Amino acid sequence: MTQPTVSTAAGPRRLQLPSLSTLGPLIALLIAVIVFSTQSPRFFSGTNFSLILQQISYTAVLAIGQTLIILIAGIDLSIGIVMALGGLVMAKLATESGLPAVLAILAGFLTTMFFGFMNSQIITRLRVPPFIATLGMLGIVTALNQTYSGSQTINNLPPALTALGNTFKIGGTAITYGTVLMLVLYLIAWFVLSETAPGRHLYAAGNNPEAARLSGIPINRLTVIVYTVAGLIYGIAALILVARTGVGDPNAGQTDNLDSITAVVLGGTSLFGGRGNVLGTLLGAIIVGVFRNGLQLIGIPSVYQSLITGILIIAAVALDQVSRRKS
Amino acid sequence: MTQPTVSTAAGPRRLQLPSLSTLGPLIALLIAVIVFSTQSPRFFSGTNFSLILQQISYTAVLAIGQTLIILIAGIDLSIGIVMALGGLVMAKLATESGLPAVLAILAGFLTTMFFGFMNSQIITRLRVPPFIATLGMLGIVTALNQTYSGSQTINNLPPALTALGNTFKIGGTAITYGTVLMLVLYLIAWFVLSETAPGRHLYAAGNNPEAARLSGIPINRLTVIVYTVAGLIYGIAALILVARTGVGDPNAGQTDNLDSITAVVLGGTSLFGGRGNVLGTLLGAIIVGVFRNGLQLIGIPSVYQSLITGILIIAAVALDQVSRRKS
Amino acid sequence: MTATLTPTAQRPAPAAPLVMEARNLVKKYGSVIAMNGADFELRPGEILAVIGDNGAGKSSLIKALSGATIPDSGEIFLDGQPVHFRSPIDARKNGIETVYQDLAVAPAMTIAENLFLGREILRPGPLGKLFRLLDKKKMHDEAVRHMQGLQFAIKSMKQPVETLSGGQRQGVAVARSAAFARHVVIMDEPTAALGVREGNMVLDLIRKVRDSGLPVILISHNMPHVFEVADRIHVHRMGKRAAILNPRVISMADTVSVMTGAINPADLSADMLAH
Amino acid sequence: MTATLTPTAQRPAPAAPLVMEARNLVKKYGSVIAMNGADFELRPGEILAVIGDNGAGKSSLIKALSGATIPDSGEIFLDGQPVHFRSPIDARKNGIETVYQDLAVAPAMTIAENLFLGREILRPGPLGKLFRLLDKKKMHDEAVRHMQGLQFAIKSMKQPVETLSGGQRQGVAVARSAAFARHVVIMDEPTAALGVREGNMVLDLIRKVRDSGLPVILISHNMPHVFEVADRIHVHRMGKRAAILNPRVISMADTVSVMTGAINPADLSADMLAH
Amino acid sequence: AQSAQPIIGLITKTETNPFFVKMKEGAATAATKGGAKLLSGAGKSDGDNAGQVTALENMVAAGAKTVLITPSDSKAIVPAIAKARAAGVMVIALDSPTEPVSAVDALFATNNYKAGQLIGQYAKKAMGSKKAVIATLDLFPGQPVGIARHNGFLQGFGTAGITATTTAQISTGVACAADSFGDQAKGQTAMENCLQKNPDINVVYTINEPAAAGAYQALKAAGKEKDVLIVSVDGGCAGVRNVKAGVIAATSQQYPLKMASMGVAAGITYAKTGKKVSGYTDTGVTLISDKPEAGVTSKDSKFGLANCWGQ
Ligand SMILES: Nc1ncnc2c1ncn2[C@@H]1O[C@H](COP(=O)(O)OP(=O)(O)OP(=O)(O)O)[C@@H](O)[C@H]1O
Ligand SMILES: Nc1ncnc2c1ncn2[C@@H]1O[C@H](COP(=O)(O)OP(=O)(O)OP(=O)(O)O)[C@@H](O)[C@H]1O
Ligand SMILES: [Mg+2]
Ligand SMILES: [Mg+2]
Repeated sequence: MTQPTVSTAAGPRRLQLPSLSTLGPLIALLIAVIVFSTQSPRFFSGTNFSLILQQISYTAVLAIGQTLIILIAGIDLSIGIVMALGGLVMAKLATESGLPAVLAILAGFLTTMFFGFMNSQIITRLRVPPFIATLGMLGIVTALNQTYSGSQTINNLPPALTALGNTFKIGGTAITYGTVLMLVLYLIAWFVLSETAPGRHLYAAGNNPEAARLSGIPINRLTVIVYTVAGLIYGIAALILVARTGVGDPNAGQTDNLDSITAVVLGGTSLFGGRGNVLGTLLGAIIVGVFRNGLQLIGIPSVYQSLITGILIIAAVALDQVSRRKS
Repeated sequence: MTQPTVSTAAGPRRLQLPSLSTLGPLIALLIAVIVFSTQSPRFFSGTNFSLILQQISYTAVLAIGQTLIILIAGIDLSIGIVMALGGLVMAKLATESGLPAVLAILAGFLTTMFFGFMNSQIITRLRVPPFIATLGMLGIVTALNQTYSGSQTINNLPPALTALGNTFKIGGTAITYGTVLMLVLYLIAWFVLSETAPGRHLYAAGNNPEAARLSGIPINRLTVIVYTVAGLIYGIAALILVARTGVGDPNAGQTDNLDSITAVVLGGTSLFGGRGNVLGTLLGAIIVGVFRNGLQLIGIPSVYQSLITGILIIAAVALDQVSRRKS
Repeated sequence: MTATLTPTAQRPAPAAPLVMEARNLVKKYGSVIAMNGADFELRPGEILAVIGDNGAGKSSLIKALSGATIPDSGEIFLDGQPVHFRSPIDARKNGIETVYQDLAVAPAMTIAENLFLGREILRPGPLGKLFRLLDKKKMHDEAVRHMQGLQFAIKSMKQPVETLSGGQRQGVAVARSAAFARHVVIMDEPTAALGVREGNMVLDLIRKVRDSGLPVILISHNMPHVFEVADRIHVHRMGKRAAILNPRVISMADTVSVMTGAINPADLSADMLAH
Repeated sequence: MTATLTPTAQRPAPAAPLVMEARNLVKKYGSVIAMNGADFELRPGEILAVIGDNGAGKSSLIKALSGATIPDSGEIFLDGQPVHFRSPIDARKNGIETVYQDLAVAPAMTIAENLFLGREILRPGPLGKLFRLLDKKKMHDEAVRHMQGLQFAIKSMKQPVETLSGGQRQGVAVARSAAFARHVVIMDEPTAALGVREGNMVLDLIRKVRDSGLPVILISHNMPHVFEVADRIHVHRMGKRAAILNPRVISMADTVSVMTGAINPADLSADMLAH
Repeated sequence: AQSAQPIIGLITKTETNPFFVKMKEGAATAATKGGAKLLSGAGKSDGDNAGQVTALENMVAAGAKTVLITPSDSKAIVPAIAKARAAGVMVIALDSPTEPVSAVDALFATNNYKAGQLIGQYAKKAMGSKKAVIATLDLFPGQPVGIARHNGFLQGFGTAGITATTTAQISTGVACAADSFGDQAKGQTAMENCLQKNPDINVVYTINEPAAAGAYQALKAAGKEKDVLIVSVDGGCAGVRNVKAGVIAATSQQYPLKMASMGVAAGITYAKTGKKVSGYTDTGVTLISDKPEAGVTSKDSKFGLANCWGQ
């Protein structure tokens, strides 16, 4: 109703903040932090928070890629295993093949990008649904990992490969470069998604693929780009993981499929594509990390940790719905 | 273009056969059977096929529940663990508490139905997306399983609990009652989905929830029914599993989340809801079972089994697309 | 005591109690006010046209009347009784059938299935009652019958709705509401996508429904259509009712002027207004 | 040698080469034949109306012309050159803009975003060229400008399209095509959901586009609208072109008769036909 | 036509855990040498009993006369084994026993409880009179192997009331118990959180050597690697190298290759002579440490490397 002409009053806010859909999880996070702080004197400290960020760093980076993919209504079940392979390639080339660390890292990135690209080819050319395409890739890469590594963990990495695990201090709190890289990647992803044309195309492709196609958005090309960029992101996650653990591990990342999707959905992104926010994903990853850390710190036996985490995750999202119905 | 009036020539076919979307997997299955038969003399036999059906039986039954849920655009990640709990309840009550087997089984059914019902309540009342609701439930039930069982497997079950594992012979091939029950459940599910009003409502609710709501379909009630019925189906799966393995196992079903979803998607049902066919799911489950059995029989090392299975799954669905583009 | 005669032209007693009535409906979406104190009255056996600019709040009004949205405030009466529809199911239980503007159809399902969505024909006897078994043959035949009346070039009732042309899809939605209403039929722009011939068929259908005794609420931007069938015209403007016009007296041009705000309804002669 | 004069009324030389031409397009969906040897001609700077019954194959025709579907057989020419559009991107690269009947919009995205979907305004300089950074302010301002021309009661360009009324949504799609066309504008029932005032605005817009030199293909069921703006009328029937009519000569009633098959075009007088 | 070549099946808990991968390689080598055909299968994850049952059935269907299995669930696998044995197949448990042990023809295994005990005793001695603050990085809830090693460790360390048959995981005297899933990255996270919970931790028991490596990584980041004693189980080459490097103070070495080759040999014998093996053969567990403690028998890392599995 209102005025019959277009209002220009509300000029465009230049940068959009995370949508309301992450309000609930945010509140849940705050409540959890308060509870944990009262229950354990060691929870509320810069060192512990820095630790939590380190712990979630590689999963959170993976979840950036998963967010991009889910935004275009896809899904990636090969995310953890591809990361593991990337880390293996870096570690093996840098040690056994004696390649300079930079080249080894590059080769790792190329590897993960290659498998992201392959996923996209299976999806766009063979028209296999992403779930099946990436599930198949999970099986394939699992076998590659084991044969390539001989199921052996690779130790004694050159310092360049673990540089992201080094720390610097801010007010007495040691922070790893890996953590910083993760945060920077989130900022970049958020910026690209909300401020660039390809970012918006991604939303359109997930929201209404047919409309996007008719609007001249090259859906297939976009899909290829998204999965390949996601592959690059997995490579970065691999580097962070390798730096954090100091090894190349063929068995790494096995729980990261579910973990990364959890972070995405917890952050308010729709599994049906087109709606969501990558900063929400970061929040989702942090929530999981805080729950895990806090529950351990206050000494909950591990059996009950899964119980309480389950309840908290549901509560976080339910809270969101309650708060939204009120507004 | 054609006639300007409604053609009545093509009367309604009374029973719809599985749609074209399962043609590719069907072809893939046939090819696989032929290849395995030439590679192993023991593959192509009634006994082996009966074995495969036994092996997939409980996962295939679970996948019926998963199909119903995915058809209404939901998902269930608690499927395996709820089944495990159901089996535990049956086993524990029938042995330690000395309850008559029938009552123990009933209690198991009630348990799995209860958790299905709880899932639906979280989804409809708290408006938590199914992924999060059932992920939370997974954590909760995992803890319940461990505490209830003291992490102990329960042996020495009374014969009534394992009756479904007994066999009868058809032309020399021993078939378990569990297998028959699975096939019967598929027929029932297929019949209900295609021939009854609630079945069609389910498709409508997944295809266009808003239209379904406006058409007077009680979406929430339907959701509650679907998850609760799925719960009952998990209970039946639990009974089949218990009969097959002869134990109540708190760690059972851990891979069944992914396995059941794989069967559903492989069978041509859309993860976005509203499109698909439950007989396709059976086909999906059989394909996975045949691949596993055949690869093991022809002596492929287990590392390569995952590789080949990955390729085959992709190929099965890709074939479908190719065949469809041709037609 | 002396009986004072009220001139009937001034304040005519309604011929019959109102079938539907709404008072002061309000619905806000954030800062957008979709309904701003909307009133509404529907008489028995009439075709009431609801017209108004785009975004005037017509669809919002009928969504409130059909239970599809719950207004923030205001009252709705059915046959003089206050009702509180919490969902379309409530309205439908009261015999109110609606064609929604954005065509509430399930694209992957067939025409026959869409026609009977939510009220499938069940097999006679316990098979239907207990097991809710569909009578597919009957549904198909009925679907053919309903659609034949509207003469769309539809090949088979088993075509998924997503393969239909825009007009054909609208035909499905219209056929549906007409077939099932028991009390009130609400149609939100039922002829928008229809061709000339098909549009006339639907107007015929609307008249038939009216003649069978059911009142029809017709939302339309098509003035010729409105003037062809409407008994009264409810003009909606900026979220509320601006006037009720008598199409037998007022001209199409004046009606459009009222609708767009060029003419103040207060300036119209009394006979142009309906009550 | 003796020059023989051909009567111009009989076989007029086209004023200019055709902008778009299609010959014998066929498209089948299983047993449904959506196009059955359809021909099509568009002249420079004209408004060509395409009319026909529901399901006649109009949308199928323009989808083929705009690259949205690939016909099974037949040829399409743009400025006399054969073209093979594999996707809407190809057509758009050739300056062809289309409003699709089912409004190709992304519901969760804002009006401004939808207006510029697929051709966002980028920041000047390397920020835009290299990083494809959006110029959100400019997009917003442009969006306001485009939409203001059509006078919909839209509050903010940042409203998601899914919250708009049916007519407002259509307005977004129309504004979009008009703003970006460089060669041909195709509109599939652009005024179907529009009010009287808004419909007239869109007709004005169509005329403005034509006057700027671009030909417009207008599919519409609204005969008054067609007769108000069309230079020629292409009648589609049962999957092919049945006739091309001259709206300055033929009556609306006869046009409808041709469309519905009541009159055989061969029986029309020559001046009623356009070429 | 059946060739005379004996078919032997090997079913491991998972196909990716290096311990089982090595076991499989050992079996493959032994099979090739003995002219047997090896079929292999595995559960999808640790604890996937149903996957093992399926694999077992498939091996029998494939004509295997001997099946070697590392039971994921000591009790749950028993009925399936009984079925296989009833069909004339010799079933040998490797690495972990079934419950009851008599469910299989023979058991070639390490005693996980004993492996835990050894490092518990070692840790007790190494700590001497210093007050021990213990963290345990376990497998995950309800895993029998994890419970056996954990309880064995505590018993060896001196916690009262634990026996080899205790089925629940005891946490008396443990400052922080966390699950590592036997995974290095998760072990590291668990250790970090434990340190955060109690910075005084000075003894760390880990379920396996990858978890130990993770724990070390966390300790190093906290600057505590010198002050904390890490003990572990497995004896993989990577683990022994970590013993040598001082990362792990002591580890209980197992011999998966030995289990596998013994199993295959028994299978070949059975195929040729029809004679089954029986009973429990302890393939042995050896405490490996470069800082021996008096009263606890141990071998040095040189011995460990000479006998380790993996690379
Ligand atoms: N869910 C919603 N969220 C926000 N605004 C809404 C929503 N639904 C409707 N509106 C707004 O309410 C106003 C009235 O919309 P409504 O659909 O009732 O108009 P209408 O009269 O039916 O228009 P039309 O003739 O175009 O169909 C519009 O400005 C619209 O943008
Ligand atoms: N994807 C499809 N699959 C099957 N049939 C289709 C498909 N698309 C269109 N058709 C059929 O082709 C015919 C022509 O459809 P089209 O949309 O071109 O008609 P139209 O002239 O635009 O009609 P309207 O005026 O109702 O929009 C219809 O009978 C329709 O059912
Ligand atoms: Mg409307
Ligand atoms: Mg059309």
